[in-house]
Amino acid sequence: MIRVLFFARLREQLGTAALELEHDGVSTVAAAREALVARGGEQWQLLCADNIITALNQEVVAGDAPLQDGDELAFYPPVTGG
Amino acid sequence: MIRVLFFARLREQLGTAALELEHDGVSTVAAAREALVARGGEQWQLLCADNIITALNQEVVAGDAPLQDGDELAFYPPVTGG
Amino acid sequence: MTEARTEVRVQQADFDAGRELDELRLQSRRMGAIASFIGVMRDLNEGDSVSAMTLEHYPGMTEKAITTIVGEARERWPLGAVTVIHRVGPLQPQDQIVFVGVAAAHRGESFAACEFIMDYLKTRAPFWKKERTADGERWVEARAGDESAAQRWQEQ
Amino acid sequence: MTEARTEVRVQQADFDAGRELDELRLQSRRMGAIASFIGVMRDLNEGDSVSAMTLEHYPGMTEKAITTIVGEARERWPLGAVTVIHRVGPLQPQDQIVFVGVAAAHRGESFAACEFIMDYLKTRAPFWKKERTADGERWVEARAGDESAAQRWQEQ
Repeated sequence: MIRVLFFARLREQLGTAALELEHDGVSTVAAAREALVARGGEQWQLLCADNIITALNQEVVAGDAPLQDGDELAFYPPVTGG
Repeated sequence: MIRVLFFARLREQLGTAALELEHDGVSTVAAAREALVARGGEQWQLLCADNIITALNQEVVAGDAPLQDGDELAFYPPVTGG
Repeated sequence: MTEARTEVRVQQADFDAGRELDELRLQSRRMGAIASFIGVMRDLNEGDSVSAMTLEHYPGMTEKAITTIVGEARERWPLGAVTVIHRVGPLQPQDQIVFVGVAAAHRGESFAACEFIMDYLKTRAPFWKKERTADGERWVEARAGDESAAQRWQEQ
Repeated sequence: MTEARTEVRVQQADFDAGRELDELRLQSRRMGAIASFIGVMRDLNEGDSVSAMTLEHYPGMTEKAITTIVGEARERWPLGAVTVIHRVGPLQPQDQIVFVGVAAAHRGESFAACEFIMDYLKTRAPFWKKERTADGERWVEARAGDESAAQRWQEQ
């Protein structure tokens, strides 16, 4: 299983803070995004926006980063702290 | 009268923190310096060193700054605060 | 230089900047400079009056991201102790949001590292501000200026 | 912006940096950034161990020179409240020497102004350090690096 997290505006728009995704057939971050859109419907296209950041095990990664069972994958909008 | 002040290393080398100089015939900062050297002797050539700063009424000035009776004139080495 | 301390805290509670500065100062007898920054909640943003704010974060990753940023600063400049504190949860105007304090032997290094850490924290650490205005709540938009502030360190 | 407060103090007593920062922060609800600097006495200079220091100054002119420097900073950047405190008299290693705190709406301005004020204070304000080493007392030499740090602001 991949643990998937959503934050801030994205969390509110999707109405979901966290979910579990089967690891089978989801070998990269990009594949996880596609699986989430396929499963969630049109609203989940939000995950494909240019400015959405992906973090794998709490480090920012690109779409081709490989996923392993037990990974933590986060999607979030541009940060605004400080 | 011109009130003349010396600070830090210069004060110690001259053995003087402050003195009064007659205003008569001392129309500029440079003239005051010459008068002090003439009056004080060789040791006072220290006032002519390139790095000695002159302040007139607490503002840094060059040698051609005019002096008026009652002015406060200071000579001091490069500053090292902060 | 012996291993210098990095302290990173993400917390809901307020902090005492004076105590943090004293701790930075008393860590070493060799550090002549302490530069620090405090981010404060303003009551105005994008021309609108703001009455309150909530800071959301990604627990765990925030601390990790800030620690990485401080590590990058240490590769660029010789630094003494560094402290970064970032608050989360509900905030009011004039509340302290973030503290960055950097000790170094000389002031140029402490200033540069403190500004570097703030510029990177602003654009890399996963915090999000939601503010309350007369029209309701809204997520604060990221500023292009913050990204360019961070980018300029990569050109040096 | 309404007239912002400039506070300049030259004193023998120590200062409470936390209290100064609180005062800067609570002066305004529009200032989101407070950059500050504390200069600390090191126990090492020019490779020699330093056990104590005395700071001499030109009473009256120090305050005037610092106030002028803060005024020049205000011409360059829009600033909120500014506080500068410089100690004089006897000091020990780890003692605080100087505090510069600058409030501004945004952080870039507060950092730049704080560093500008320190660079100018170092090269323009009439203070002199005399330090005690194992070989006796000596006047601290001015650093060329401090002069070039101040000069770089004139090229911008």
